[in-house]
Amino acid sequence: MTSLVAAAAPRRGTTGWLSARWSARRVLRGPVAWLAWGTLVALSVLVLVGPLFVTADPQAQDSVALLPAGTAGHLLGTDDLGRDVLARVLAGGRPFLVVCAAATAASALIGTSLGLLAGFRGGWVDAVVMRAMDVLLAFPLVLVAILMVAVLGGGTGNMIVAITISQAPTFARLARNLTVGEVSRDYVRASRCLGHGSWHIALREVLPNVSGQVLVQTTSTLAVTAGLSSALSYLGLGQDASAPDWGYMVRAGQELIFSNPGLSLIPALLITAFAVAANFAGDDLRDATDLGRL
Amino acid sequence: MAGPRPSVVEVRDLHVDFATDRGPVHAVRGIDLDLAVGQVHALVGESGSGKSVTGLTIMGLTRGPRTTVRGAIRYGGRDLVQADESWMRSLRGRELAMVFQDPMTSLNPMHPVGRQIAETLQVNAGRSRRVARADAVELLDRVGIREPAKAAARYPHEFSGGMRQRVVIAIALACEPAVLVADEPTTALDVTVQAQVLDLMVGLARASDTAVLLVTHDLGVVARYAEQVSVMRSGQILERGPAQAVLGDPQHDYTRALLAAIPRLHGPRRRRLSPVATPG
Amino acid sequence: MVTARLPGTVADAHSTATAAPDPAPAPVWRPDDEPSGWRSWAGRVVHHPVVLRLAQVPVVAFVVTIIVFLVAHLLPGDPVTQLTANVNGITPEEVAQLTSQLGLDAGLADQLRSYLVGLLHGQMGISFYSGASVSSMLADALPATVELAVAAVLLAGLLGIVTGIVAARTQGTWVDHLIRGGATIGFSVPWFVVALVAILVFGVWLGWLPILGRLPTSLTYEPTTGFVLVDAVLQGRPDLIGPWLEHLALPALTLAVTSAGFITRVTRTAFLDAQAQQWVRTARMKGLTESAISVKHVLRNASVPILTIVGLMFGGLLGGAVVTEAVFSYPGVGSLLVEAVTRRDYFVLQGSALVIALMFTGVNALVDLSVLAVDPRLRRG
Amino acid sequence: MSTQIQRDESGNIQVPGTMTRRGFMVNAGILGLGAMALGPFLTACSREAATGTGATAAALRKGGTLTFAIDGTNGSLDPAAYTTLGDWLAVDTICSGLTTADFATNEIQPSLASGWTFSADGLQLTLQLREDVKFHDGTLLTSADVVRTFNRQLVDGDASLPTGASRPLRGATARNIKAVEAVDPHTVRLTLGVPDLVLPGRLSHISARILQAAQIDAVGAQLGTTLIGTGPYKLASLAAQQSITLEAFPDYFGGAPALDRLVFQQVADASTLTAGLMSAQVNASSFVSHSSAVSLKANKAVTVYDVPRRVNVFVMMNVTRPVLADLRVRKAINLAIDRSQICANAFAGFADEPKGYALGAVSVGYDPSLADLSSYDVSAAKALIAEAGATGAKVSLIAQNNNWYPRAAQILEENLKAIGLVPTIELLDAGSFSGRFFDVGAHDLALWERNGYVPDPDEQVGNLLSSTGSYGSKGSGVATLKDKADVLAQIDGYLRSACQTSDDAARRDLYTKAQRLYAEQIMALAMVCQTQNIVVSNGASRLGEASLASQRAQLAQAALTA
Repeated sequence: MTSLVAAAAPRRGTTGWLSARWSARRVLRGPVAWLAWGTLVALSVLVLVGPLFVTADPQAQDSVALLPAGTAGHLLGTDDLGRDVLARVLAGGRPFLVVCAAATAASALIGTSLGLLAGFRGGWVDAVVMRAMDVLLAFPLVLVAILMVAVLGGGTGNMIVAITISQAPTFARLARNLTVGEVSRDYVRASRCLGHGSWHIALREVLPNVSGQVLVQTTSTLAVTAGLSSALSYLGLGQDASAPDWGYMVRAGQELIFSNPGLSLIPALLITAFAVAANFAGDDLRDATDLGRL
Repeated sequence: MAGPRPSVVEVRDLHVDFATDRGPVHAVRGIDLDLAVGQVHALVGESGSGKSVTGLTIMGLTRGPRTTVRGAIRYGGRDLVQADESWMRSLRGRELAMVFQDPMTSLNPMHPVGRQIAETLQVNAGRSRRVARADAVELLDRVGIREPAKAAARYPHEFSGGMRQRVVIAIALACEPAVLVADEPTTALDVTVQAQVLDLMVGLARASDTAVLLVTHDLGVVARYAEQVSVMRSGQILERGPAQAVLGDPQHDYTRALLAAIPRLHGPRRRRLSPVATPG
Repeated sequence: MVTARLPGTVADAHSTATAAPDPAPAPVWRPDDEPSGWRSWAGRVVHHPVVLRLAQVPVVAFVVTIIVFLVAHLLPGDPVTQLTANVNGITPEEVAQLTSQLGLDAGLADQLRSYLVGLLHGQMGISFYSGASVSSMLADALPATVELAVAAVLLAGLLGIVTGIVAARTQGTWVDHLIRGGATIGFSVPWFVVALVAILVFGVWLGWLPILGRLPTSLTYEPTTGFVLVDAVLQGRPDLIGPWLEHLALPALTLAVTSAGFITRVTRTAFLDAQAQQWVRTARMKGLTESAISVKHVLRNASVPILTIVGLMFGGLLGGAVVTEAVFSYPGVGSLLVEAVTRRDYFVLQGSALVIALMFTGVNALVDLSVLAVDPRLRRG
Repeated sequence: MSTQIQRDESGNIQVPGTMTRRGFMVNAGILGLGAMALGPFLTACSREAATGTGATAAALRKGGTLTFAIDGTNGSLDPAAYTTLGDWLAVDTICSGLTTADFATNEIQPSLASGWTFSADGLQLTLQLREDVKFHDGTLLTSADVVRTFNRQLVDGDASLPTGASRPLRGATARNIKAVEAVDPHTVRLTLGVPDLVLPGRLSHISARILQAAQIDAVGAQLGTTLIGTGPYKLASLAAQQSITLEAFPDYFGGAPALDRLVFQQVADASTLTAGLMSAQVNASSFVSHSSAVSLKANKAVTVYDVPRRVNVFVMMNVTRPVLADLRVRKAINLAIDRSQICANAFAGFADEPKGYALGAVSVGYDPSLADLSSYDVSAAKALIAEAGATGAKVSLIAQNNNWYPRAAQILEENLKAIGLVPTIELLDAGSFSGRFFDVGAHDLALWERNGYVPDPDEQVGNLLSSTGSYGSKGSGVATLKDKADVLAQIDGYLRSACQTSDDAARRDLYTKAQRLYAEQIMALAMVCQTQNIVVSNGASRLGEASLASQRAQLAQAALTA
């Protein structure tokens, strides 16, 4: 039942992520939050520490291929070139996490700052920036992907650029709409009266209030980039064939989905687990910064 | 103006507790209260004394999984605390009405003002859309808004704070309710507008014999409008009685301390006001 | 005596629509000089911001075309090498002759100018491979993409909004967690794993739904408008509709599952935000039931963010769900673009990129304008 | 959810069920159950499909629609322009050629031409036409149609050609036809530049499909959308990016076909094609990926045909690049390739190691004595590299990013590392790949394949080794080797005379000499294996699968099974 207490919760959080009130006690609330943070930590440990324990070389090929799981020395069996799947899954985690983290961070930084600029300055700056974002959004991702591969070569670096190109506009639109909302509020006018310069107001006043929503968008984008990496591999961008990330492994195992489903399914499950955990962790963070509902 | 009047609402030994993740909060700790026909009963106290919660509880708006309400609120021969939600819903708007503190957020920004008034007439007075719309314009005129026909089509963000509170009052008194709970109706307004709005509200209420519970922390407002007053602190009523008696000759030292905290126009300029000592 | 708060400026939350937010505070409301009712609403909306916003659509599409033209010609490899890949012992003169025949020997600037001039006259060039005109190829591919986009958005919208509201109404309970978990899984699973599972479960294992193409091969269908539903009515062919829906089911389902999650999240947050407003209490004070409050009051306020996300998604889908079309061999604009990129079929590539850009920015503009229309606060200025 | 995913004995994923809190259980349940259910279910459903009839007893049924999955269709079927393999299969079915090839026995058989004879000096070929052949519009075939069809591609500036026409007939007939004349309404004479006994075989090529003279002059460039031919099926409708629909032509000179309709449907995705075949929504295809063939073979409802392996897979070396200019380096690379692992893992066993260098076991001129040209000797290769001072040299290998290319490229990467080179693999989309492969300045090593559309050794050895062909000038750049000009001339001589003798034994000796000389003196072509296109059917039979293995369609007898 809707209770008064919920209705009385302040509409706009008074504290941004800078505030000290964001203490750990408020973060880990409820079983789902524990599971989410636990999975993220587990995956990071798996990826960073795992390879040390597994002796098999992820790139060592063997003429006898596609061994089923559990055979001697190959806990998860071998792939279509006789390489140890467990070693590849562990080795595949790092590039995948790097791509997701870097692309999400880059999109968030570039997109949010552009959005702040557009929302804050308004006028033709706003129109130009927003339409530039439209151009980026309307630009077919497949063309970007193939251009990257053909001209600059594949690899994680270009994957990060391609994903950033596709995700930054989302942040820009969000940040711009929020900033336009904030600019019309009294506290911005008040700080103008105090003689603060535009940049001071943007960074010290507007950004903290915008950052809560941006944080939520960041975790959703983390999930999107997780899915995008296999889509880009489908379009041919993930070219580090021999030292792949999870996204490429999902794509490479696709043709054997009927005979050896594990080759595609295991990386796909890990990607999904990562994405779901990232999202729930994001929700938990947002609630902790007192922007969310009880 | 004083003298016994039949009481419309009798509140007996009312307790309201909220369960929060930092332990239970006892907002109201056993109060008794009577509202008489056509009379203004002021409930005064500092913020956090539980006066607003009392008002909301009378309206039945403090129901929910985390709140427990004990005691009795008798109105129309039934105890509102025990009444089920559908009965309370039938009363709200028709016999029980409320005006809130912050006019800026009390109206739905997406609907024109006229439609929001007409809605309560349609729901509670069973009037057709067309009739309700016409009555809404007439109500806007009665609450003192110029060009009511044009104003009815306009949206809340196009009105000043004072104007919006007039609309909220129009909504509340549309069906001439028996009881009006006004929760600090003018605190958010500036002084000049405050007097006009209060005169309007109390005038309309008295005209329709409505019993008014006026929740406020402003003793000046109490002096000017209230017949009865109850002084409330941390969930309990310390003193009750006719307004002139309580203000003129306060029995309880907390009431005296409250009165002493008011700056005087004449009298020494530089004197510090004595702070009101609140218990731990 | 009265604890006067810092007097808040008179409510002048004047509009900050996409047009320049005028920093000078708007004057206090003056009842006499502004018309009210339907005429004023129409007058304000057709006013300045609309024209400005719609004018930006062709500009963006034009910029996209220029960039696509440059990128396409930047890619290594050209159509002539592909056309002659299988011709053994082709002499350089023959290659040069074919290159000039296709007009690729001219400088980039000339080719761009002639392409743009052609566009102004409505010619989008021809495919080097089939000689068919680009506009006719697009006329075939567009209806398929629009049908898929509409079906996917309806499915995703319905699924997303309903689950979003339920999650908001049951906030904090296990239902809320389940829905949010499901939504997150929806848009986190690598999309073509969803497609594969859909193909396996419904196509291979249960055999209920077709997994290929737009219509069964045993049916002859001569498009008049290209929209199967419309043609079925025009040509009096009700037998087309059943198979058409069957073929549309799996691709639309895959797209809906992977995008409904977003709508669920946005709806839930928007609903919770709207429900926490004070005016909801006023509505309750009027004695309205909870569901009446949700429908009449809360939904309208929550509609702005929902409209934005659904609009963005529809725009994206109109761009041709490239990969879903490839997996289900669904002949939309997306697969046309991918084939054209692989074959360096420049005119087809540029034509489809232009159409995708136009549709995408067009839908975005419509979303911005409908937000303007829905929220009265944004209308002025 | 613990990260250690176990598998049971049959390879199915086991997710440990440590379910604790209610919220956690609900979410993990979805993931856990999903994983546990999906693994075995996927393998199970690939074993016996829910639908599909037993294909063992091939009882045939009259009529019906056969759906044949192809890679793509551009919506234009014109023998004078190459668009997609799928489009060319349709051209093969709609039209007939003067001759046709039996891809199982390598023999060239009569088709529209009932017989042919060479003149004494071998410079003229006279063909007699059948007199009972009808076009799809009922008109009779005459020599005028043949002459107009040939001149349309051979004579420059013919108005009836579409803009993108690359006129493949000139390449297919080695630019050797000087004139085409009609002796009488049913006799045609071709005049050649140099004698070429392989010409009748070359006339079975897709670009030599006979069109109707009336339609050429009436419709010209638009002919691709309303193609009229003499084949078993006539063109009913065309939809670019979707399908090509053909209907039976009862008056076909080879007898009325069994099917009512034959539809070539575009199916771009490999796993969707496999699922389509399992669920019988696709009746046949020759575009199945090698790795999918393994799971299709395990499915009782599906038939995976055993067909001749004529497709050559090779690594072409660009001799103009400094790192590959040294013959010893090129020979070392040839010795370094682990062909057995590539055949087993990249092609899932559907390939043979090259015992006869550029000619497979099924081909005329196959000589197993050339097996030593493709031996695998890492230590010898390493020594040669060291001797040439190329240890640690950087070399790039380009390949396409679809089908079997990435797997083969990754094996080659390890093989090159093993002999001391530093390889970088570039997997490119088709457009970028052909752009860089046919540009002698833009690649070092290139992984490529050659599919001969006519089962004659000249289509493989003649093409790959001759210095005048497009591979010689652009792919390997051997034409630029000044110091080897005499060797190249000697090889070209062998290849030319091999086409001027009809005695198979003599042809084999000439090809063996040419290949051994090339391998020992030039070695710009490291043969990897001979593979096939995977031909699969479900609910269909008599598909002429031997020809489909080389992407040629002979579907006149095709029928659905009961």
